[in-house]
Amino acid sequence: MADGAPRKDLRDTALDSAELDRHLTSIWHTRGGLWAAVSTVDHKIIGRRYIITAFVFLFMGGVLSLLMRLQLSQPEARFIGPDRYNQIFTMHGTNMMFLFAVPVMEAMAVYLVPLMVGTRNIAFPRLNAFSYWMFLAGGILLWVAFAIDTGPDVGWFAYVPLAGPQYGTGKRADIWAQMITFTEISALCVAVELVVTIFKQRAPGMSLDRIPLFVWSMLVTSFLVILAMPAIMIASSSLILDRLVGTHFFNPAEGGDVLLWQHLFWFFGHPEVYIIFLPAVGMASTIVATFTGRPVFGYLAMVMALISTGVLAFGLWVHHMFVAGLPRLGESFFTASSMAIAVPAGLQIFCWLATLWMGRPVFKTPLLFVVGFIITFVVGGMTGVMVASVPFDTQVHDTYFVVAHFHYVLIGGAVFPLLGAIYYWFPKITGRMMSETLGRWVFALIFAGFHLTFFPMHILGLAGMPRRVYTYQPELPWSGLNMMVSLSALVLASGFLLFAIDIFRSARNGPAAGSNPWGAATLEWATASPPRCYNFRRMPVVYSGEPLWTEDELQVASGLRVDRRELLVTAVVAATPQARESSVPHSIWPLWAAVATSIVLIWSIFTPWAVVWGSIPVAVALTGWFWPKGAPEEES
Amino acid sequence: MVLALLGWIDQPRKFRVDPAITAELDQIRLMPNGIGGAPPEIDFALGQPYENDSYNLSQGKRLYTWFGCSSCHGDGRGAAGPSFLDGWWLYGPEMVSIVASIRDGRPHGMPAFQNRMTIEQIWQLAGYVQTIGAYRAKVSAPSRNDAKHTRPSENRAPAAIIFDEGPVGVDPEQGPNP
Amino acid sequence: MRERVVLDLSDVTSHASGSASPTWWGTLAFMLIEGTGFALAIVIYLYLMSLAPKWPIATPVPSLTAGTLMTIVLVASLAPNMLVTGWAKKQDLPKVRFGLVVMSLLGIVPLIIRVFEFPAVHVSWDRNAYGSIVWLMLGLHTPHILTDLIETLVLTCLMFTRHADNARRYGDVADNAMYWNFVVATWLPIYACIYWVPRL
Amino acid sequence: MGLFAVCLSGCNGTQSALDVHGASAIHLKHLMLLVIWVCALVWLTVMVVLAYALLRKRRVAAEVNAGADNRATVIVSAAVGATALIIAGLTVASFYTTRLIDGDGDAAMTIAVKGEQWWWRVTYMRDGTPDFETANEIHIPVGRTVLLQLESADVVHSFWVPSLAGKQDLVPGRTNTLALRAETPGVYRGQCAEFCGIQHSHMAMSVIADDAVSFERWLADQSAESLKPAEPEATAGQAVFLGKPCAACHRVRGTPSAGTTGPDLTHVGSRDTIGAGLMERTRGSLAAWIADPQTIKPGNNMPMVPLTSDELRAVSAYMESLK
Repeated sequence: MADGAPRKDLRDTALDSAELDRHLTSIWHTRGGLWAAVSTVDHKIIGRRYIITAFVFLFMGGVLSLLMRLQLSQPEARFIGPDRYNQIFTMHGTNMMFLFAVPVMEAMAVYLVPLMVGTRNIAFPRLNAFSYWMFLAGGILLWVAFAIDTGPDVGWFAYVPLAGPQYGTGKRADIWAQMITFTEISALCVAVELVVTIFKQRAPGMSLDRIPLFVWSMLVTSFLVILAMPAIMIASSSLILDRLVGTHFFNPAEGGDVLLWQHLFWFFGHPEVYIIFLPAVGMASTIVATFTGRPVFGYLAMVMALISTGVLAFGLWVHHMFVAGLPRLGESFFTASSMAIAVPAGLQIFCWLATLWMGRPVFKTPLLFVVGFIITFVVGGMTGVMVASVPFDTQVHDTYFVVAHFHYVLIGGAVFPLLGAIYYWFPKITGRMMSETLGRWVFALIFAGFHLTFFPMHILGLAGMPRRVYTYQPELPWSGLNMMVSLSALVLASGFLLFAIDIFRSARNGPAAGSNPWGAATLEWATASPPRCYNFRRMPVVYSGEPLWTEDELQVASGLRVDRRELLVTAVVAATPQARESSVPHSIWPLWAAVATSIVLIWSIFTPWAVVWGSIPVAVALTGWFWPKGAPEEES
Repeated sequence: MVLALLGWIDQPRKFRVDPAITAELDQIRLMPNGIGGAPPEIDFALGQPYENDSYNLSQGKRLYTWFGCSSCHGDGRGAAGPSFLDGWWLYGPEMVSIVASIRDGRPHGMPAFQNRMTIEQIWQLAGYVQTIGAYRAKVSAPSRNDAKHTRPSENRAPAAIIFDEGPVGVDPEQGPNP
Repeated sequence: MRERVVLDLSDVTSHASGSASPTWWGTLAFMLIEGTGFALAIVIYLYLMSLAPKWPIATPVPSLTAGTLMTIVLVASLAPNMLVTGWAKKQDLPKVRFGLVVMSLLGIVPLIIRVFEFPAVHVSWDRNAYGSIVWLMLGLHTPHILTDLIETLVLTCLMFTRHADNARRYGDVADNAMYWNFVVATWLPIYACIYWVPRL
Repeated sequence: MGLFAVCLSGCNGTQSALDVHGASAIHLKHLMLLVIWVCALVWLTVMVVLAYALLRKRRVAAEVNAGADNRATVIVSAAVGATALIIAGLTVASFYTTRLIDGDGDAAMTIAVKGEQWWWRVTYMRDGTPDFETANEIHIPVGRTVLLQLESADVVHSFWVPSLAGKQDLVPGRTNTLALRAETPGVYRGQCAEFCGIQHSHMAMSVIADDAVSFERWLADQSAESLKPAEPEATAGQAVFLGKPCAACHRVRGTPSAGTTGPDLTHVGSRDTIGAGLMERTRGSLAAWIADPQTIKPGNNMPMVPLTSDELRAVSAYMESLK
């Protein structure tokens, strides 16, 4: 604040735009240099980091899948041995679920939600910084372990006893379980931030029925995270305890139970699918609205569908255990509930169709991806209905049919909208447009490559090919289709490669975007691209769900202090102003806290005493984090 | 440092050991009294995998069950045969001695296993037996089995936990002197 | 986009307190996370119990003394805790200071009792699945007492510094007190589960 | 989807859920085809609507008007209702199939199947007590219901012979059952369907449905002790088998060998495959397997026993002679 520190309690009311920008920049700005970079709590910088890191993991996971396809392209191939192959498929699943899919969705929300609700930073910005460091540390732990041949080899759901103390030898399964802890901590932190941001920091006037659908979907997702992830925390902790200090949670000889693991895992694992899928639904809704030039048909129905999907998500976990030998009656209940989730899913599809029907679709790349999403996801939904039926599932469970099913749901249902969302929001994040020509190629390659790769897997599954096999014998009639799948995977991979090229090219040389290149309706487009460090010069006020379509000028509020980071806290339901709350300044302590926590978690793979001694630095770091340092933001 | 640590806890698993190497593993030189001796060079060249590698140790643990060791040695605390946990190693705690005991048998009831196990299996088993009795648990030591709990598992250094029980189950005929 | 000022916020308070404050909601969200964890631990307990032919497995039922004493102390601590909350709302610094010292002491006592609870369950964590889950439940709850104690101690120190007399600090004190209520509230079902369910 | 259905009908194989020869697999195939066709039809309808919604010609000023919105509300509600109805119908079909499969009550015989890393231990029961043990090949009488008692010795496995029935997990600490009934004689391949470790890929088994006469003959042959080797080479092989580590893990009834860790080899010469469905059983494959099991199936629990080439020839001759 060299250029004249603002006097205490200076308000934005009397300042003109240029002066206000100068004041706000001086207090919200993240300075250059490494120290400032690791201390920042700006949700845009952290969100961007999060997104990039998650995409790096996506590409690494993609390389693993190509390795698997290489090995499976021929029967009894010997490119990769069984031990390494088991690590590769476990890494692929674990990496994609825990280091890519969940984090990337939360990362998009970390970047976008504060902008979409019209506030200046996410709630608990330091927790946000901490969550990123934890995520990064977990990812590094997993990949370093894999690099030195200690990667987990028990599958991404690590069934005991294979992952248990007796059969999961070495530290491989411990690394898997502890990586879970890292990513769960980070996901839970982000979920809390998002819930509070959405509840308490919405622009005045943004009552519940004016919240953008993407924000709604992130709210439901965050609640799913909050309620589902404790299950996996408990499960992975008990697994580590079984392995390290000899507890008997999963030991049938001493009163434990093998299926307890499966219950706990899938009680988390099924909502996990919706944790990945619901944000994508929100992205699709946003893109559909923008590129048809009208609000999504059936706003209330869409919100209700999101919420009911979230609730039903907790009633389905047993359909992953239909062949484990549970009582038939219970299984029948889970068949019914699993089928029932098709209704809200169908409702959403119909609403999008109605929107497309009544609107005027503009076929830009983001919309292409959403159309591809609808085509693909409906197939995934149909196969979902199939595996929801107990008898049907007994034939396809744990086969390539299921592999095809969940790739249709996760790539078709989540990655397609995500790629559309990247094309859609890239101009906002970087201030530059991505290439429309390349975008069409990317879409074509990925869409065609995807279906050529994964559709044949349905047939392979029905033809009896179990999943997670590192090879198969030549006399089995699978080699032709497997070769086709492997070749198609190259097409899919080339699509992703082209996408990466487009990203790099556009980030450097893309044409300038302007603040609202698509003519979209939501608040993030009301500010500059990329947004300034303080997001909005003055806090926006909204009077409808599509503020940028209904008003010619941005309605704003004034009266906030400019000598400290101030934003607005509003009421949960009606979003009426409640307080001018201050947002915390940059701090290095979240990084130290993450380092200390990482040390405890990794150390405790080796000895339980790590928890005792390692907690001391964690306590010190947290105290340093919360102890006031005399900044104006720390006073009321 | 983390890299080094992780590299040390788990080497790539080798399932097939070259016959030339297994033949070398057979070349142990024992002192005339049968206690202690020099392990084969190849053991060092490989990085003592039968003592440090978690896969070999857990295979050893399976062999312990499969070859009925527990019928005389119990869960390691001995029965008809001596205990591995009480600090008394009748022929010393070195791998060579344990390998020799398993391979060639010992007086007072320990049978020779050379015609029942391959030499590689004997090394795996010996590594495991040595681990049961270790006073400081190896990082690569196996955890508990999915079975009845009779003593703390090897990765918790049962010898250190239950040493107070003293020498148990030693056949009086066997005595401390071989 | 041009801006038009339609709302003046100069008179809006500069610190939201109670349920208006984001911190309050954040604390609530973390309580929801941890509460789910406790609920799952109880579900695991009941699940394992339903599988076992006899419960507790091969051990006598836990002795009641330590656990019951724990419950009494925790429930009793709610009274001063409520007082602290009220004082914090009134921003009464001397009373808040006094209350925090009392709450710090009341945070240490349960930890001492907890030391006697582990032997009172008459089973070790590695004996069987019953022992494992009982230790897990006690082991999940203990860090909650501990973290709240540390938080209380830090806040106590803080309230004796120049940073003390500030609405934000009082808000922290109130949120900390709310968290202690949560620690007590979660103990009750765990207490019932560990000590009384095996007696049914 | 249409293409999908065409592919399905042409889908035949030794281990296919659509090339069915067992009672429950036949019911399952009916259900599967029903569900697949219904779903394909629904998908096609949605796609037609999508295509029309995207490509239809629009009037110049297509304002958002209340009339269109109301119409859309009715159509969307109807579509949701239809979805719910179809879902309900499929749920009922699913329950009905479950009942059909569970309907096969009284079983003619019980066979205990134990999943082990990475092979199947099969114990035939007579009057509730074990009669004899074999491995990886399960003979059953055609046209009769056989109850499999599924247990696991180590980790979770899953028993799956798609041509005969759906799969069932083998869970440590629990006993699951699976009823099999083959309608036509034949050899039906299956393999472990739940990831069970390093050699999950090579944990196959086959169910051989015999007519009544050959099944009884097979049963009698199997419960008998092994034959004394007739040829000198096989006799020499028996000596090697008994003198080397082989006998510590494998059992040949009628000899002193009593190992129970590995598969029972009393009648290994009568089996079609070795190594849990890995290779066709020939003298050559037996010799290759014994000589270097870790190259053929890395990580499995059979060690590489050093044998001279004469010993190897003799042992494989002995194995081959165990009809």
